[in-house]
Amino acid sequence: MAKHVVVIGAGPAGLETSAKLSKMGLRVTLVEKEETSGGHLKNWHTLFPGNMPGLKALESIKEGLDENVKIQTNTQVTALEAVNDYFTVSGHNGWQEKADAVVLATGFKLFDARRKEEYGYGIYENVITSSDLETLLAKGNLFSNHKNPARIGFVHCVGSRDEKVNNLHCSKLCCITAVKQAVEVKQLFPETEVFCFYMDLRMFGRHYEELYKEAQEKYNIQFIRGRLSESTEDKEGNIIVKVEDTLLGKPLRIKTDFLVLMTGMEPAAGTKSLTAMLGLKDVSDKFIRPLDEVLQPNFTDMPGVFVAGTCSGPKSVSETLADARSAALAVEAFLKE
Amino acid sequence: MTFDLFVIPFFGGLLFMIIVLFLKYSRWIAMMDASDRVKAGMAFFSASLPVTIREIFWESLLHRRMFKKNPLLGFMHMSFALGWLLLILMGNLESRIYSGGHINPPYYPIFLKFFIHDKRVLPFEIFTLPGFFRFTMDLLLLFVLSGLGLALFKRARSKWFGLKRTTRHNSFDKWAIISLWLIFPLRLLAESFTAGIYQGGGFLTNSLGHIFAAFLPLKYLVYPSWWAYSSMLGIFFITLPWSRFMHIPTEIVLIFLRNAGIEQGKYPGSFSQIELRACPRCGVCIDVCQMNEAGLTGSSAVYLIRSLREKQAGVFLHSNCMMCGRCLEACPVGIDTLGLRVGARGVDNRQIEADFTYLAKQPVPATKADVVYFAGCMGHLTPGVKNAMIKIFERAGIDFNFLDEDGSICCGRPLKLAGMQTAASKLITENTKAILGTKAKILVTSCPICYKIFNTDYNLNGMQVMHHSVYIDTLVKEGKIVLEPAAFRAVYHDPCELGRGSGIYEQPRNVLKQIAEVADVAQDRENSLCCGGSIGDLAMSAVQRNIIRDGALSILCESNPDMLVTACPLCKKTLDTGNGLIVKDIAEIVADRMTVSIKQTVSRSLAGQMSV
Amino acid sequence: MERKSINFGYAIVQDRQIDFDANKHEICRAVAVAEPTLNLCISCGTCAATCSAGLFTDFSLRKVILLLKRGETEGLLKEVSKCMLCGKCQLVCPRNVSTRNLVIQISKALINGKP
Amino acid sequence: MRLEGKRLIWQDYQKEIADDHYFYARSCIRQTFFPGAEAIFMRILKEELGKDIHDEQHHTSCTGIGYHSDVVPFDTTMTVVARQFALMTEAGYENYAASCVTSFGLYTEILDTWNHFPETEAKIREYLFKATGREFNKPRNLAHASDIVYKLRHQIAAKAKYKLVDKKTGNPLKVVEHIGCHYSKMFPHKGIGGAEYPYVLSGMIEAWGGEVIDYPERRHCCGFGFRQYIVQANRGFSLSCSKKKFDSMEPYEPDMIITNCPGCPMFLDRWQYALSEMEGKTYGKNKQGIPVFTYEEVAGMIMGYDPWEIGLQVHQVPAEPLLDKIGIPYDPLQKFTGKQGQYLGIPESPSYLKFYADQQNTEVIK
Repeated sequence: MAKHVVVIGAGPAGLETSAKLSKMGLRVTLVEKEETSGGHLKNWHTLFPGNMPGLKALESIKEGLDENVKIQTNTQVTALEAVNDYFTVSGHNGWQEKADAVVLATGFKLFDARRKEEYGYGIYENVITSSDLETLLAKGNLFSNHKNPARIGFVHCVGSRDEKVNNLHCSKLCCITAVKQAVEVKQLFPETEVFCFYMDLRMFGRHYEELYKEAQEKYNIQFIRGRLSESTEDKEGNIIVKVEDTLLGKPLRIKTDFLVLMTGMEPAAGTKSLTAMLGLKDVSDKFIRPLDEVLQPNFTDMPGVFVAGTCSGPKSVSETLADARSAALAVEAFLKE
Repeated sequence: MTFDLFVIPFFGGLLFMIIVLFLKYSRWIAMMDASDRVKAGMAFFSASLPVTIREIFWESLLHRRMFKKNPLLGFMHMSFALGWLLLILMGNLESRIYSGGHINPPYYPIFLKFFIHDKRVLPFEIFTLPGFFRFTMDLLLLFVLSGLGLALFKRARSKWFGLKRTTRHNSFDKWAIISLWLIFPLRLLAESFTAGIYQGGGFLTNSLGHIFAAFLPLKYLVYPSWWAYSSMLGIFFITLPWSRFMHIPTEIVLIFLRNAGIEQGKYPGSFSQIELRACPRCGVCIDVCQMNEAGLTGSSAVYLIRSLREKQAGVFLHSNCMMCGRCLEACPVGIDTLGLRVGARGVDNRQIEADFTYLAKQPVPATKADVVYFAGCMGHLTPGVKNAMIKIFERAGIDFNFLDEDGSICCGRPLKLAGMQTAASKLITENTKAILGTKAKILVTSCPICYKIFNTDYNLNGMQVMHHSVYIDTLVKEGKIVLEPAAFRAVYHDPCELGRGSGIYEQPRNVLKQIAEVADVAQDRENSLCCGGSIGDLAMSAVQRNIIRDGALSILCESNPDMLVTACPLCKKTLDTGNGLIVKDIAEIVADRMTVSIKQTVSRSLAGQMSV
Repeated sequence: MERKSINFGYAIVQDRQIDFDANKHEICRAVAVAEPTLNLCISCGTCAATCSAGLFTDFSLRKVILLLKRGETEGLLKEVSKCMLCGKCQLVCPRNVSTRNLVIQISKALINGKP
Repeated sequence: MRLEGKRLIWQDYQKEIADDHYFYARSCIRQTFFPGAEAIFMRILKEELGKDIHDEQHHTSCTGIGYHSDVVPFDTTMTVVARQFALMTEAGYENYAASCVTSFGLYTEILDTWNHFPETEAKIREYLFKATGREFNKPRNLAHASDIVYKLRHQIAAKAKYKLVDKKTGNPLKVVEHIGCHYSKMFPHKGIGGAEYPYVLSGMIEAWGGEVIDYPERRHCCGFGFRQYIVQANRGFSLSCSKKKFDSMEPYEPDMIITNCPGCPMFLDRWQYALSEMEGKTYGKNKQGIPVFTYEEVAGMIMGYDPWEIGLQVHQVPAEPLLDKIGIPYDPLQKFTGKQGQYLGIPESPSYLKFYADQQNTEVIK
């Protein structure tokens, strides 16, 4: 009988790993705590580059699944034990499976912007997060009660590169997402002035710099180098932004109709709890540290336990999928031994 | 009979034109600087007058430069100018003889055949020179008509005339050219109809008259045809002062003033006004303009000039130009197209003030040397050139001061090209102080832009200014450096400011030929292409510059050379696209290929012995 | 009755803060129309580093562009007047900003923007 | 503004405040600036609410002004504070209540320092013992006096005669609350509601019937900032800070400002006069200014205490329009009389700020 792999987390990483494992002739059980699979991707309007809708990307990923992949939704993994040469994985609802190998694809959670109290998320009506914006874009009712916002600001690095919230790491995708969203807003509201408040612009991917240039050239999006110190609300509900224009060395005060906080990635609750459960090596950012970040990015300290996707650090969807395929190969190699 | 009503359109038009021209020219003369007016007055009595007359004959009548550009184009212009003038002169002579020598009204010779139908009966035609005027006048008319034929043909096949593009004209031009084109065919018809009735014409008009008489009621047509001829002349004269044909009288004035030593001032004045009207809008400048390649077809010199004349010049027109000087080189009238453009920019930028008070104190070099080297701003972006020059100076044993070793004060040429003359002169003052402070005898610069303005706008108390290519050529000739040939084939690119701008073509080639095989380039020397990097342009985008650069590169590399050599840091930077072609400055090649001369060997060994 | 203001020996301190909303942005807009590459600047400072004028005085085109974009136009005309227009910046600009025309257009817009 | 969002944050920033038996340390400057404030606090706690509060006669300055002006070294400061704690211990108290926000911040800082560096605490104990022979226990509970009033706000409301409500319209008064920087900006978890959206004064305003105004420059310092004020040349900066706040709150048309710090009410009040004299600019309706109160004064007002008994006559911005609005009676003739009923003289009237003492009344007093 074919060997059995339990994949924990049915986001893009879990789905892709499962599909590839199944193609390799293995039996797969994909456990998901939520009602449906897809993770954050199912709520994401479009991806960069190419502007493919999140749902469409998700469909393509799911096409790889076949009858060898059993999806167990609504199940929160509560115990994971190594017993001799196999693992037992148990869920909160009594579900239990034996597995020859386990893939952790528990992913990330978005930083809770409320933790940056001074930014006023949850307090000021017109402060939203990048994820809120993506949802509004997907629903097609962006700023529907506010026909022509005069000015919109994007705040980079919210919950990233900030030791005040215990996140030293860079979530790396927020920069390009901010530029992507700024362009999308500008396409919908050409008269709106759009400002990005950034510390560094990390345009590391293919076509990222090009989009940045397009944002400047075609859409006249303004980039102000300075981290948001605090925002306040005025009588009309506008958000007053205070940053230092670090390139001029002067504090700057600017009124925006909406402020979008580019929330970063943090390890998901499941990522943290499974790390603790398995006693995996911990690092300061709480993402799972692979056995070797350069050579063995999908192995962990524990033989038979693998990582795929953003549970081992922030990744774009394309990087996540590549990592998932790499994880599948690692699992196959391990089970052959 | 010496008068008929139909002469009124012609005569009225002629009078009108003369009055308008008189008013216009008087105003410009009045606007001139007093010194220029004196120069102009003196020119009537100086040696420049014969030069002026000769130039008017060669250029305004024979259109020598046009012939050089294209023989067909030259002939077309000559047939109109010379043919028409001869028709007038010959017509006058003819009318004198026929009318017994007394002074005739101006229209009389023009319409002579109307007033004297049958010349065969006149004694001169019978006895003195039988059939002379009949034949000559018909021949001259045919000469002019041949030009007209070519002009019509040019409309359809401009390429045969060496023109890829022709000028787009305004409505005054259209009225003027239609009337001009109709004048001579109508004259032919009027004279032929008259000859058809009275048999008084020459070989052309008589024959045509004979044919027309066979099927046309000539006696009803002859009088209207004279009316039509006169009317066309009238329309032409009335429209002339506002059309491009204003160039006919104005070019003569321009040649006179230019030979009198009058130049474009810092800002547009009456000389510019005259230059603007001396432009025939022939469109020769359009074809040579590389801006076309970048899709910037509307800012060629002819359009700038027309717009300036119509007081409609906008920023687009004057800023979109690399100031490469190709139009200046090509202009058959010799209009200072660059000067006009700089003037227009100056008017546009006149409110911009520069403040260079921060330059107040410049250190004077400590060492005394006969040579002072100025790398120029651009030279600092090509350290290879700078270092090559230092190596060359050292090898040649030249004691020199590196004036801008720690960075340059700009020479002022870029500001000048932007029309900001006052600002430029502030930099010129500062640099002059620094240069003169070195007490050197020769100023060597690596930058053709600096070189150009050092020559034109600096007063350096007789200090010799040399571009490094010229200086190297001198060093080689003097044997101070010896060059070792190498086996490669190079092409040489003439920088605009060095070549067309300063007339330095041969020295860099002389030097290069001692090292490499120098291949020909289809468009070189006066016709060389701009690299596209020009600081003369203000508005072009990088994409457009790249198109121009690639166009120039494709011509330069037609022979597939091993190396592209130039003598300008800006050209070098622009032409080096990183596509594998080696691009070097002449100084860099020289620095690489210097060997020790016998003289140097001897002197060094002597020095060695003495030290022992 | 109008009373004279009292001098207490100190005055209200001018805020260093850029008040973006109070600043006027017409001049920047005019420059962006005249020279659209204004928008391409990424404030890398290469222009200022190579600047011929910057060798002798405190002049930075990067800073001028930023001040213009923030609407901080007071004193800016005096600042741009330091430019020699030599064009070195244009040669080194990684974003192909038409720096020379930009300087001219900024000057013009500032002059035209004067009341 | 979503109040529920703020409430979520307020839940995170609650602290323990002792219920009774307070050792009270007064502020150096409040007794001069707003002499009624501390007296009202004692009176309400003792007389109205029956609390035990010890008004220590022998405590000194905490040295906060000197410490923040860089003229007193930290060791000295800690030793002086240790002496205050010794006085508390000797008096038999465990709950320390500071009247001054800067003192409160400084005590918090020192206790936190000792928590992290026990050897420092040991060293200070030694210093204190060598210098004075005293020993001390650290307070079991440290609170700012405003924390205590916050804790007792509903009890005060229950006994109050008036509410922060416009008598005519029945609408709540619009109240600006201003928290002293040293209250929670250094140690957010030691202040009610934290540093970004402090609740200590908002809670009182809500309980007493007013409506809290949140305006863009709410977080900004009043401008006191010791060094800024103490050096005359820097005073303009202090003034500019206050001006920034006034300009920002002006569109909300506030009826009053409540503060919990010694310096803030002083500067927010007096600078309105300075600004009007320097620039002719006045805030509030009818050039009357925006009255500024300490929270104790406001508590006294709603308890129905005589405005002149609680010291409202020493305010630069007159309190009368607000008293009228709430419906608190006062005798204008008594405003400039001393404790024994003697006439104290009327100050010169400001040029722009409205002055509530007409000639007729003063004649009567004379």
